[in-house]
Amino acid sequence: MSETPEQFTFDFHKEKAEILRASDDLQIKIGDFAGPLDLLLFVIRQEQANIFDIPIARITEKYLEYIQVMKKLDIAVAADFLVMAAQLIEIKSKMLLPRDPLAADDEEAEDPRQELVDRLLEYEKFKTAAGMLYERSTIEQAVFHRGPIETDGESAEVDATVFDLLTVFQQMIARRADEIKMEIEREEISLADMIKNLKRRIFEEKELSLMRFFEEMRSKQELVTAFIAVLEIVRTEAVRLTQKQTFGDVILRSVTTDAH
Amino acid sequence: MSEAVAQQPTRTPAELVALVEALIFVADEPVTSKVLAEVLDEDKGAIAAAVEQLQSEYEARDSGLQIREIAGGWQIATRTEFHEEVRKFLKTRPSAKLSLASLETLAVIAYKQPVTVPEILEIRGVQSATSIKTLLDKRLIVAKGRKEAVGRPIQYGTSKEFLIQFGLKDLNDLPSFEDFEDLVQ
Amino acid sequence: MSEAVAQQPTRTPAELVALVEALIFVADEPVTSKVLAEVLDEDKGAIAAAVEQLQSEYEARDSGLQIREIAGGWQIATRTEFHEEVRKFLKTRPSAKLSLASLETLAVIAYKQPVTVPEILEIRGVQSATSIKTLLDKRLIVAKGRKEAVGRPIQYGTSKEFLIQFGLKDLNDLPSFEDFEDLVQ
Repeated sequence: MSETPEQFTFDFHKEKAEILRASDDLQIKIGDFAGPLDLLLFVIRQEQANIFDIPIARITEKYLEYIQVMKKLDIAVAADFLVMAAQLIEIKSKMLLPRDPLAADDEEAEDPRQELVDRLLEYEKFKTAAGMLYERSTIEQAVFHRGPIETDGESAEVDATVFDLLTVFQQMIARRADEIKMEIEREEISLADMIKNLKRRIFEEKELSLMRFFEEMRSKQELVTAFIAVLEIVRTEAVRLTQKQTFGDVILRSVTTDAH
Repeated sequence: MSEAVAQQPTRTPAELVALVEALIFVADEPVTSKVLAEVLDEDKGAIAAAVEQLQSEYEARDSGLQIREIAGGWQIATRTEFHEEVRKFLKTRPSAKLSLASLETLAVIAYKQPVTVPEILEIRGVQSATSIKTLLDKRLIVAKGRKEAVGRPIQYGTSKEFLIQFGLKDLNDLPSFEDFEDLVQ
Repeated sequence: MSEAVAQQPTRTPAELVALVEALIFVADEPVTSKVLAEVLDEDKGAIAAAVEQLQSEYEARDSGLQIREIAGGWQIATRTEFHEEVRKFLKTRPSAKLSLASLETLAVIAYKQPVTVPEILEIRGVQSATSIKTLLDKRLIVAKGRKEAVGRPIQYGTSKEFLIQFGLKDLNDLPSFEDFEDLVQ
């Protein structure tokens, strides 16, 4: 830690430790950690353990403790965190196994922790790189540019990526699917159904206000269907149209019932 | 308004000039001395002196830029003598954003090619004539023969230019829905 | 491209410096020496000299602005020291920072590019779909073809926007990955 290269001094774990120290209880959420390796590194630091000689039993216990706290706060602990917990337990149990006495003396038995340590070391480098990016973006946010001026649109080059293309295409397909679904829903009332419906209403209610009937229509398409239905029913059935005053409401009245 | 003398920052005159320059630069319209004085918590006399200093510096070093007084405020602008070069330069600027309509049309053509205008209409639900013209002008799409259907409509597809601009080796490189399935949950 | 010696404009070096300044100023993103050379019909050497001259002039006079090399081009920007005053003036707050997860994913992509989603998972030990989506939305990363492997997964790399937003000349401007080894205690 002595020779920290110039500017990349940002340390997420230190920050986190300070935040934790500031608050009394363990208000930790899964979102506070970028992943299981992040949490594991954090635990190792908190316990001031040597990464090259991890006291696996203690660290596993602490890791599980954190997972428990998270479980209480978050509805579901992400699967990746649980996978890591399982791996830790596996390593722990491997380490409890007695050394194979048949193994050659000179050949030091493979440390069950080795793979995990390698992963942690590799991961920590990326984590440091993330800290560097964080610092860089902070510096960049302190730099300002001249506001945009009008550009002319004749140039050939295009400011878009294939991802934009796909996104737009997806949104378009989704939008069209919605529209088509709505159209289908609307068209569900066919002329035949409309006539049947209208007939039932007239025979049930004896008198039907056309204005009210038309007002019930939910779309232009339905309204047209309704209108045709009225024309059709007047033409084929014993139904009478009456109007009390010019431009007033028109009442549909069944005449067949009267005749019987 | 800014009588808070206690808070008066200790700046050298040179620092104030530099600050004034930075603020005039980032502003999207001419900045008045009054605004500068308030933001920097200086009095208007100091601001006026700084702007004057800045102006004469720009003059003295024959800068390509000038500090202009416009509509009662200060602004950085290119020197008028350079208008020809500036205009020529602006014409070469890329970064022309495609409108959403054009981007949509291009997406349909890219994923459904070869495709006719009525087919594009069918998918987008709106007329796409203007967008198709834009895309043809930008050489992102090309006509690819006619469809053996009523009216024998022209079919469109993407061009080689399209591949170049979108950094694709060939059309198989286009991302598919499956590629992003996990991402778009 | 600009071999038209007959048309070579007769400019003094100082005029060229001024012109370069004007063009960098009007550009809304970093301008390459190549573009400047073409527009001004000068050779790249002359442009490079002019930019260098300009840069040292800005330094020398303690300007509030700076000439920076970003994403392979030149750009005028305010000096970082003034960020507080500038922000106060523009009434802006720092824009939303990337989450820790997104920063990590971006770091993996920056140093391992081109890299696929499973490879990122391998390093980070956690699903990165949401982060990748965020980074794509912010245009910090782009799809870079497919890997010739089972399922031909999409590979990701950083974009020009990444260079701009992180103030990098080019990818070589990133600290080398080995440098981070010293930090791991």
